[in-house]
Amino acid sequence: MRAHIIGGSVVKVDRHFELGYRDLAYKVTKDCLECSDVDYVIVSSVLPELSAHQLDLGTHIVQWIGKKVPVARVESGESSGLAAVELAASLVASGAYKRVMVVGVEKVTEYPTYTANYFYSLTLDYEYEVLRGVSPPVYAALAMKELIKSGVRRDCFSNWAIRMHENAVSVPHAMLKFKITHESFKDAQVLSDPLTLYDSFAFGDGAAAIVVSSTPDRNGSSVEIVLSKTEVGLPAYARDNISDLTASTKLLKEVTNRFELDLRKVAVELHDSYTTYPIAILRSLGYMDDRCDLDEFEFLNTSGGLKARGHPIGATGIYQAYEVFKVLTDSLGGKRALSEYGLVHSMSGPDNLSRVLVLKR
Amino acid sequence: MRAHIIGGSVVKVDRHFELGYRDLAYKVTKDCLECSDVDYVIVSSVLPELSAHQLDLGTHIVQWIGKKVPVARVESGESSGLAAVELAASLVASGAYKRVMVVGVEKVTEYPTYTANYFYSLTLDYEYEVLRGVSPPVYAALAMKELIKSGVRRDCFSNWAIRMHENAVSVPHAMLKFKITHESFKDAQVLSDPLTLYDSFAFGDGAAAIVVSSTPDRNGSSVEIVLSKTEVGLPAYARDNISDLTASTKLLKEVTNRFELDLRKVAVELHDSYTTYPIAILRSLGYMDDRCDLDEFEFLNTSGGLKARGHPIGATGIYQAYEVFKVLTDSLGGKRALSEYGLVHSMSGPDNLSRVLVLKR
Amino acid sequence: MKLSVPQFWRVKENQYKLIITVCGECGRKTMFKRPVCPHCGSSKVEYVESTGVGVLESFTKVYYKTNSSEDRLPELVGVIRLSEGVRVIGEIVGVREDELREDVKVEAVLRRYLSDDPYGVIYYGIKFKPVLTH
Amino acid sequence: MKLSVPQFWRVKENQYKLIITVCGECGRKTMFKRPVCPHCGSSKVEYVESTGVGVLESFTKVYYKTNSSEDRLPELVGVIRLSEGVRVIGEIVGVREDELREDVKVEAVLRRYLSDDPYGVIYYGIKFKPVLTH
Ligand SMILES: [Zn+2]
Ligand SMILES: [Zn+2]
Repeated sequence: MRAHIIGGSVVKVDRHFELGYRDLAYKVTKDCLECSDVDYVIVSSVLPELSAHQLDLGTHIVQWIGKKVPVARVESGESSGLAAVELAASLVASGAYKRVMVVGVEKVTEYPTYTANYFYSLTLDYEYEVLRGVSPPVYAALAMKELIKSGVRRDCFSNWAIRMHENAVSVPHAMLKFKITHESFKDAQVLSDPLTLYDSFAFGDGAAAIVVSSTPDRNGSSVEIVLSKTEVGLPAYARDNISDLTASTKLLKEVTNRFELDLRKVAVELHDSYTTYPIAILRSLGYMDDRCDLDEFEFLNTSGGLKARGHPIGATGIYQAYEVFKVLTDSLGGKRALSEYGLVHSMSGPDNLSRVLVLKR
Repeated sequence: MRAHIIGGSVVKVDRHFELGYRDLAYKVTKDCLECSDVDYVIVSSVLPELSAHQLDLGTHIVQWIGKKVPVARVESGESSGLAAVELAASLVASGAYKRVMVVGVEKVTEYPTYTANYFYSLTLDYEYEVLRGVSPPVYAALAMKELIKSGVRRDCFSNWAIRMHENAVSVPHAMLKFKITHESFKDAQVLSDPLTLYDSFAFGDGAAAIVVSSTPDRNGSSVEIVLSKTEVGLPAYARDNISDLTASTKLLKEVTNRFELDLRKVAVELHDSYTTYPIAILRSLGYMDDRCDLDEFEFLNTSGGLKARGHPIGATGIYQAYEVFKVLTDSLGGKRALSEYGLVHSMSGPDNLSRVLVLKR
Repeated sequence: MKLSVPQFWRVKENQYKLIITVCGECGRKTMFKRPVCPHCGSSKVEYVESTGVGVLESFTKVYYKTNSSEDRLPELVGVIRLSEGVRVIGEIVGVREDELREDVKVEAVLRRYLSDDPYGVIYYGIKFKPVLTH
Repeated sequence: MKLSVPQFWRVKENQYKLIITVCGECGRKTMFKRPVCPHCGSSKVEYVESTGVGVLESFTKVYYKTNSSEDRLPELVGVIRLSEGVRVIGEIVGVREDELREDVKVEAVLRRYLSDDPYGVIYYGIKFKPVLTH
């Protein structure tokens, strides 16, 4: 596609009590050199009306940060970020605009955690899931139980979390920059058994910006958006197995085949809201044996993933795109991929809808 | 642009107590022939999280109505609909997709009117306007007072409302299909003096769908999306005059000049949330003398406008686009324009941000 | 968060009963009365009401605290295979959490879902309880 | 709708005081402490606190009922030209609605904006009242 990521910036995922939606958006765009000269803004954000009583956040952001260019806000649950990137890419590929800034921004710490949990649960079907006592960790727990019954060891999921925390230690913008061990899981708070807090993403406020341009950067430090693809899954209750993440698996199989990519080698950010999901996906794709060894994966969630970098819902996809861009063109947490391609994977709920972005150096 | 509106469908704007977001979306797409074969869906909706506790509405809609294609939801306050149409046009113009269905859907009658009023007020700046007692009719009233001070007669605004009700009588999907007179204003409920309920848009649930295609319809019954343009205005409190709708005026001046259009002749749908605004705009553009005669305008808000067709917030822009498409290619309320061009105008709040869409037969 | 009366009223058939959508095209059954088969996209669908009897295939004890669940944690949420062959997710009630086992027979019962605190409407819907077998 | 404490806390300076942003580029003044001049986009801005005295340029009597305004309708909302030259919108209090006139002198006072019903925090901010001149 005639669309390139030429730059961007991120704010540390954290409890930013002192910064609101507009402050975070201002902070991240001020620090982004390429953001100074854009002709369209897409804001990716999921919770502004629930957590900040604000509709039309896009307009209020451009007025506040002084970018008097067209703006639209995109919300597609947890996959909002990649939806925004796709729309930005089409705006420049169509020839209508030259440089689109995509800003992901989210406040999740405005209210007590149980309220943030409630807001997050509304990504599920309110009428037929939430009202019946189903919340995101319930599906992640039931899927984990299925996988355990089919032979996956509980340790397997812990491996994922341990690796994510390890990765995050050297990533400046990651939220949880400390290591954990298998021991940590022993006393971990249970969310929905057997799923614990250590199997869950970290909730933090955040803002990330990238600039999508119709032309590559002159210095070669840009990546092309080669493909953006989406699949709709079945509601989890309508599947034969809750752990069948068919949309994600189909997408990743398709792009790895088409571009001849090995997930052990390329820069990839997988959507790991709960440890269950990346393990289920890598297993379906044939990357997992019973040992669930992750050592061979060189650039797998270099950021620490949703698990340890954190999951500022509507901003997460923009963080992921920025991170793969950095790993491919510069470095992130001291790592630089030599591979040509990079992948970003995002998922709404338990694979209700999934998106994949293919980036090329 | 290589983007054409080739068809669509609308539901009557009304109190649809028996239909939720998904039901309305299903109803409108079922009745739309061209909607059967699309490869992307954009949902334009402003209130799902506030009025129906639902995030990621786009995904839940495509799962429910059985369209397993990529989806994204757009929210840009009252201008959401035109933002969605612009993004749809860029998706097909970029070559990435062939046929994008844009569905505008809104439920405003889930709660008592004062709650709907509160939700609607959140399109303004919550922190610096809503918390200070400012709501949309306050600005419309203050702007009306300014215009009256500058010489516009109170009757002038009533003229607009009377004409809109007249237009709506013969439009099947309009909400308020009855005539009003200058007498009606005498006992009208005051919202914010001198602004009355008769100066305000009608609040109704609604759903509208259009199909944006990379190729025109074979039978010639399609319109090209020639241009989509956006301007950001100043917050109303920061203007010299609240009635200075500089973004809207600039856009409309630009497109009427560029395409040599006379608003008295072409099919145009103006954003008339309150009677103040279209009068202010037409006055700035030089179309209004002191008599405020609207008789010369042949295809001005043929639908009855937000005033009488109704204003299902996130769906309104799609209704407008559908209506201009119908007036240009077929007929609406028995009227068919012979002009080549048609215009749609949409505004977030009191000209916080405005958009214009130019359609060509 | 206040619930809207019209919203609940609209979906009450699916909350008070276990309606199954049966596809006339692909033959698959899916939970809830819905206009389109989510498996194949066909709108050639018919509806069957479940007897409400089934087997508990799996369950989880939920400690995840949300606004709406504050008072009743831990909750038991399970996957039930109804006798009509279709699966449904629901809360399991009427059993001590340490006594619940997989593969027990369960039946649908009407229980409270949510109430509009503190003076509001109470919404009821289907939950499941183990059937006692002596 | 419950207010969030951090959200109000963050903007309290702009609610308790009348801070004006003065642009170092275009020279224009705009209400509220903000990082960028909305007129020209410059971030070369400075802040001035208003004395809180001004003239009521225009006002409207508001009957529009929203969740947050239920108890106090009609409200008077006006446009005030502060002595520093900048305009601000605010509620007018301390005057009978039929006695309020344009062009009266007003001054800023601290009043209740909203409270988290029924037991919540109360949020205060600037409103305006006519200055009595004998
Ligand atoms: Zn089927
Ligand atoms: Zn300036």
